[in-house]
Amino acid sequence: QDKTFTIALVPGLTTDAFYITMRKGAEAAAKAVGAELVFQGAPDFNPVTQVPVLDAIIAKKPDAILIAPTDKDQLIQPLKKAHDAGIPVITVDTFIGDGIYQTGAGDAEFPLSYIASDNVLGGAIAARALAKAVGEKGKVYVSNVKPGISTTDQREQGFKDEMAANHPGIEVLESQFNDNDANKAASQLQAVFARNSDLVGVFGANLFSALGAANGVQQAGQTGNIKVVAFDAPTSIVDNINSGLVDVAIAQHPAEIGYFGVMSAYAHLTGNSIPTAIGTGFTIIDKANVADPDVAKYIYSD
Amino acid sequence: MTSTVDEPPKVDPHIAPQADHADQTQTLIGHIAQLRAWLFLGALIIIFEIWSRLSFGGTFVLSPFNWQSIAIFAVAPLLLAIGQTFVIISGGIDLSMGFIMGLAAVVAAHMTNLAGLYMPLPFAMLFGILVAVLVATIPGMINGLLISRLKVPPFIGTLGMFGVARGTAFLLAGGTTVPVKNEYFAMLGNGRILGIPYLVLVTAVFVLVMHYILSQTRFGQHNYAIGANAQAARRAGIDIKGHILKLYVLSSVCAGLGGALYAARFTAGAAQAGEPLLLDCVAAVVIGGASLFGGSGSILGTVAGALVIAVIQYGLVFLDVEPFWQFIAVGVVIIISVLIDQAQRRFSGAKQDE
Amino acid sequence: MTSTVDEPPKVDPHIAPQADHADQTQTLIGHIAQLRAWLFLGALIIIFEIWSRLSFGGTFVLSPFNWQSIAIFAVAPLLLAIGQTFVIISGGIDLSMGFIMGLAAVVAAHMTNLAGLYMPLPFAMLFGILVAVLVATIPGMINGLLISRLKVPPFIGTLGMFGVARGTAFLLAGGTTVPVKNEYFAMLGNGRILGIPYLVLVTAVFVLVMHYILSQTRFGQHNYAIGANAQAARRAGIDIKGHILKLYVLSSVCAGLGGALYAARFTAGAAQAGEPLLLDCVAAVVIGGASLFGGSGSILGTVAGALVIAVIQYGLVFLDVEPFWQFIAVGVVIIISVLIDQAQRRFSGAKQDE
Amino acid sequence: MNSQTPLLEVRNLSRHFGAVKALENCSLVVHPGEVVALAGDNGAGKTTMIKAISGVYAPTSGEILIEGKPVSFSSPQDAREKGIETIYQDLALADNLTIGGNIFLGREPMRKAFGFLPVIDRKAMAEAARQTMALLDFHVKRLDAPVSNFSGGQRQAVAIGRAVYWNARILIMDEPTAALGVPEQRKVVALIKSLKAQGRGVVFISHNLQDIFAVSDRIVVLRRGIVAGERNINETTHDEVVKLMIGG
Amino acid sequence: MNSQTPLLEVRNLSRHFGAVKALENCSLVVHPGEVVALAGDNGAGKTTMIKAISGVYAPTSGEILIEGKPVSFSSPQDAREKGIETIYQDLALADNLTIGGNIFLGREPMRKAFGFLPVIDRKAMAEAARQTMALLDFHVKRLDAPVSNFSGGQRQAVAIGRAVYWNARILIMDEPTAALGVPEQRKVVALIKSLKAQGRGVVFISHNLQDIFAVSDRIVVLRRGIVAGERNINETTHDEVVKLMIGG
Ligand SMILES: Nc1ncnc2c1ncn2[C@@H]1O[C@H](COP(=O)(O)OP(=O)(O)OP(=O)(O)O)[C@@H](O)[C@H]1O
Ligand SMILES: Nc1ncnc2c1ncn2[C@@H]1O[C@H](COP(=O)(O)OP(=O)(O)OP(=O)(O)O)[C@@H](O)[C@H]1O
Ligand SMILES: [Mg+2]
Ligand SMILES: [Mg+2]
Repeated sequence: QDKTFTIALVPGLTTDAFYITMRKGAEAAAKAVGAELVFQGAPDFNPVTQVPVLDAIIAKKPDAILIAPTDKDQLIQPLKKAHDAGIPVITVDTFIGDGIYQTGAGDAEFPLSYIASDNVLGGAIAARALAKAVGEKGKVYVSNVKPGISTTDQREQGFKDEMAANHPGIEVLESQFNDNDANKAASQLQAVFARNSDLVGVFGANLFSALGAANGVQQAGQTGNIKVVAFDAPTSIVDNINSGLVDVAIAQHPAEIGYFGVMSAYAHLTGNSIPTAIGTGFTIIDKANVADPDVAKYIYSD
Repeated sequence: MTSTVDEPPKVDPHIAPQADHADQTQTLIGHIAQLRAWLFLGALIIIFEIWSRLSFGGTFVLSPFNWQSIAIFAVAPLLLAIGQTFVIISGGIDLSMGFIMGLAAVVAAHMTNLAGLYMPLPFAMLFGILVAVLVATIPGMINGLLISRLKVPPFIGTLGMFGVARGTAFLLAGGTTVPVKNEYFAMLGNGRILGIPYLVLVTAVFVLVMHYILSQTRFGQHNYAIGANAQAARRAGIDIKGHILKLYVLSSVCAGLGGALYAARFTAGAAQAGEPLLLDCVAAVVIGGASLFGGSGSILGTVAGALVIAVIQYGLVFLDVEPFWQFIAVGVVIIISVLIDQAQRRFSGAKQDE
Repeated sequence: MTSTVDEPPKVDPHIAPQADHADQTQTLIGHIAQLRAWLFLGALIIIFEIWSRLSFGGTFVLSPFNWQSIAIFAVAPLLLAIGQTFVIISGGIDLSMGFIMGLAAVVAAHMTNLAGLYMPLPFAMLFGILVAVLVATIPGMINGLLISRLKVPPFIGTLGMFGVARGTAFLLAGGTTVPVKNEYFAMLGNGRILGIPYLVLVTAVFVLVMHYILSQTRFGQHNYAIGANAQAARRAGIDIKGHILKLYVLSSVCAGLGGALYAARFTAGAAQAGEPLLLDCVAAVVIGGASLFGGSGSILGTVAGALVIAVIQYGLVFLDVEPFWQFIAVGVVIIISVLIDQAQRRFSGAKQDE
Repeated sequence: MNSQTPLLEVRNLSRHFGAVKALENCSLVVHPGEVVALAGDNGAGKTTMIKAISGVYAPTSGEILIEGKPVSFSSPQDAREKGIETIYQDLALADNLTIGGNIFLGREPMRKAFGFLPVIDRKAMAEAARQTMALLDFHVKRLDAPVSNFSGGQRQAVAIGRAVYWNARILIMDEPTAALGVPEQRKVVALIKSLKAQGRGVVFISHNLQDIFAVSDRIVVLRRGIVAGERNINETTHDEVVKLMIGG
Repeated sequence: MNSQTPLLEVRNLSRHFGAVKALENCSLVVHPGEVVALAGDNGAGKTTMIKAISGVYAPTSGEILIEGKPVSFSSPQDAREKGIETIYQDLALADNLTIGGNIFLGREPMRKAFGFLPVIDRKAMAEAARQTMALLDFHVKRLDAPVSNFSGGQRQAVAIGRAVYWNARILIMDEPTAALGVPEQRKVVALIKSLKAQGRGVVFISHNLQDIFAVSDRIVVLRRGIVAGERNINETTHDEVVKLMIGG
């Protein structure tokens, strides 16, 4: 085929290493198949700012849209517009409806595929890693960005559910919201620790929550005593793991998500059928394996 | 930034004198100043059109889809900006509008669902919207009382309410989004008539009413007077306390309507619905010709200001500018929008030196 | 909210006359007004202490750990608030500080790493900090020029720069965080001497210097005059354009230092480092006794304001308040902080009626 | 002085600002058709007195009676409703409004647009503004310009015009002629005389003894917050008044 | 008029605001030791003229010469540096500063704290404020109160005090006595006489013809932006001046 397909990728927000890495994977795939990638998003993880971007993308009638919907309910109608215009939609990282597509039932099953590492599962994996690191007992809490962000909300959910179900020795304290401010996240860790001297671990549900919580542990002089599990793995995480600030990082595979996203879209456009869900999995990074090139390749943005 | 009653005289730099012996010229220049934001909007559209044709050979301005999208996009920030226009003209500011909008969105969603159990869906929808707007007036009333009676500066009073409304909205929403199950509500949010989305129609009517209130009623006239010189207004016998109370209720009604329409459009209420709109809505008012010192501004200017912001943000995506460069471009365009004002002022011979 | 040169006279409601025939009393009342934010801080701490003892039998205020944590927490918002204090007293506002801070953090990280290749690490660190602060002055200079020469209102000029600095910072950072590899830098950010974190020491010295500049130099005196009546200041022969330029450079230096220290503390630069601090830093200034209309405010007040915010946010976590209720509590406390001001004013016999 | 009930009576009024006793036990009576001058050095308390009468300041103590009935104004609105119009020394104009807008501030005339929609009648306001200003010999063309465009004296005239327009029973004027040109000063003096002839009461503050002697029936002299003396105008001289002011 | 180089000369000055010709081809000369009164009806252009001289407004056209040398002020700062001090009709005080702060605004005295650290010398400012105000017969105690606490006349005195303090060669006063009490008015008149005796030049705007005739050597009358006439004071009368003003 000699037509160059244009594939749009709309991230949850543009100012996040996770999505920037996803873009790199997508670009690699686009290059491989000779498609053109358009990357456009909003600065906030919020439907109110994401939908206009989506509209502008639809206006240009790309051949396919990959999108990380900022809400599972609120993006249904806006995405339907794309679907109605005949543009295939694939959701990446997050989903609409219940994430089960092409069933012919309900009004949110029209996307072709959901390609992601499930955030709920990610939270559960983080819970397991933290439980193991702290020896299955003690107090932990979730350091989270702000309420209303579906990805981080799901990670928190997965974390709490897993702890409740399978780790009876662990008490999960109230979550704390830091407004994506590492400084506030650090202070919150210190406050939680000042109140609970038996705090043994914290799960940072996104980059700055983890970065801040890790610094809070350091400021509190508890490095090694309070375990830090971080979600996402930007380059700075390597140093943090090496220096012992962060004990475990749960790396999603954004580059893979982007890569598979474009590949799936291309496959669909060229008349092939694609699976309705592709899980990309996680990599658990800690001091023991951080130097391993097989692991290091999942560190974002290289 | 306060409209407490002991505000002393001040003259706004934006109503720089443009005197004239001939009434005609005076009026003309006055109108051009009002039109400035619209002129800028026109220039912006022309530039985008040229850019669009050069860069990918398509049209920007002639696509009805683009205009529908931009109009829908502008609805929420515009509704907030309308309320903010009144507040800013009075010399105040309302930082809490974004979360009052979120609160209203959550309430609208809950109430529509709840009412749907007891009455026909169209009525349930109306009931939900009504209750949402009514609930929104509560924080507005508290803002107004704090500012008028207890003389809390508007920035602080509404910043406090920012937190209170935020917390309340998230508590009501249980920290998540509240989906609405009401097909009429969804239709209101996404349907259109003759190609014009209902949302845009509702907003247009609302804007007209607000324009009437600001430009043709005593309430509006007093709002300008209070913003220019609260002391003079008080001495003239205007009930400033009552006015300010109404003012913040009015702005929360705008936010409440914004929240209800948000819930209709996204068929879900979310506490964070209005969070990203705060700076944009104030910027729309200022680009529309108001001064944060109070005393000047207009609804029509604000409409242009809101459209300027919507057109830039939509247009830059449409023109496929890199996201980080978009930040820069939006910033530059905002500055230029006001520079034009300055140039025009100089040209029209307004006093420059002092 | 503008400090362009054609600002007309205005009197700030916050410097409500508190006249007195006896000089002594006058001065005393004046000082109490200045101390208000500190008094509120004291009250807040006492309440938290009682609450803490009642709810779980432990102390809040007697724990040095708590104070170290709060002090470190307050560093970044305080640095921004110090710059903002100058700007707000002059009648302006600087919305771009947060992203100038982010820009500086990214530059500090890159430059420290780069310099580390060519010079000993301690020098590389100093070089990185220096370059970061210098780079930060560029947007400050542009802000100053826009506002003083081109008479762009500060809200719009700095909102534009908000976008420009944001875009630039993200471009430089490649959208991600930039890790710093320099142990001395990390030590600066996290080490302490006699239990006092270096960051807090550096900030304390900086605050003292800024207090000196605001309260004891001509620059400071002129800043107050411009905020109260830019016209009068101009007629008195003050070079307002030059002053405003320096002012916004000063505020960007504060942001630049904040960014460099951020990079030191987190051993990484991030473009979004200062984004969440905008409202907090303005709130600190206003709680500290400044008016957004300009003409009043002080560094010592701002320090108290920043501590009030830090103490509430830290204390509510310490006291185990539910997250959504924290939003509400912070809002309520912010409002109360100013209500006390009003009560004190009434009590001290300042004019109330007009 | 005559024996009918006074239009306005102020009894033992005090007003303190913190420790500053701006006014201490001051009394004042104005009968219908009477012009009472309030004189005194700078800072004597004249402005404070009239602000207390017109509801701007709440008195610290003392009583105000209108036509024999005690009143207590909690705002200037109350005072205006009782027929008291005031021209303030510091003007108090809304600089962004037109002359008409200022004259009618708080009492804007309305008309029905399209037969049903109430809107502010700006034409009526402009016309009234033109007429009122003409009464003071100001012939303004720029009726749709904000008052910030006008000169010091022109603005003063707007303030006078506003007070005059509303046909108050009691007119209080704080240095109304201070910024006015010579012909306008004369016009204001003539105006006060005609108000007097209509049986209204006028309180007139001025530092210009000539003007005071030209229009007043009685003069009350304040000194450092107390009443230093009260004289019928035809029983006193410039020199005596000055002596009262400076406390000779 | 005499033949030495004038201290200040204004040649064919015009200043327009948009279409408003506030000033059109006006000229004015002030010699050392001369007091020139600028008179005219409200809106005649007096304030505009002196604002052009003191660097507040850039003239639309025309020339200003100081001691025979053409100058072009781009700001009031330039004018102050050439020895021109101005009292503005609309005062222009920084209301949040003390009297001393206002007098010294832009030229604050410094001292060294701890022998090395330059700080503003607030004590010296307060002392100078006290003395300067005493010169005008104002005996202020509250030297650390912001000027917003003072009465209209007291504030006027601060503005006069500032201009006087700096020993300007040329003093421009826009209705300086308008808000002042009788004794203070006399004090200002005496002050102007002493400035004159010291060989300074004074431009004096007033609507009070008595004051004008008491202190001026010459009177320049403006009418609607043009010079309607110029008279030596001892060759004219009140009536002639009024006629010039209103264009009889
Ligand atoms: N709001 C205020 N706060 C404190 N002191 C005040 C206030 N208003 C007036 N004063 C003081 O009260 C006294 C009386 O002031 P007032 O304005 O009544 O004088 P006045 O007689 O009108 O003088 P002038 O002729 O100068 O206008 C003065 O000493 C003044 O400084
Ligand atoms: N900034 C301005 N913008 C527009 N018109 C102005 C401005 N300043 C003054 N004018 C107009 O210029 C003319 C002259 O004003 P100016 O203030 O010089 O008068 P004046 O002689 O000082 O009068 P007064 O005795 O009332 O103070 C007036 O018609 C006035 O309305
Ligand atoms: Mg007075
Ligand atoms: Mg004048």
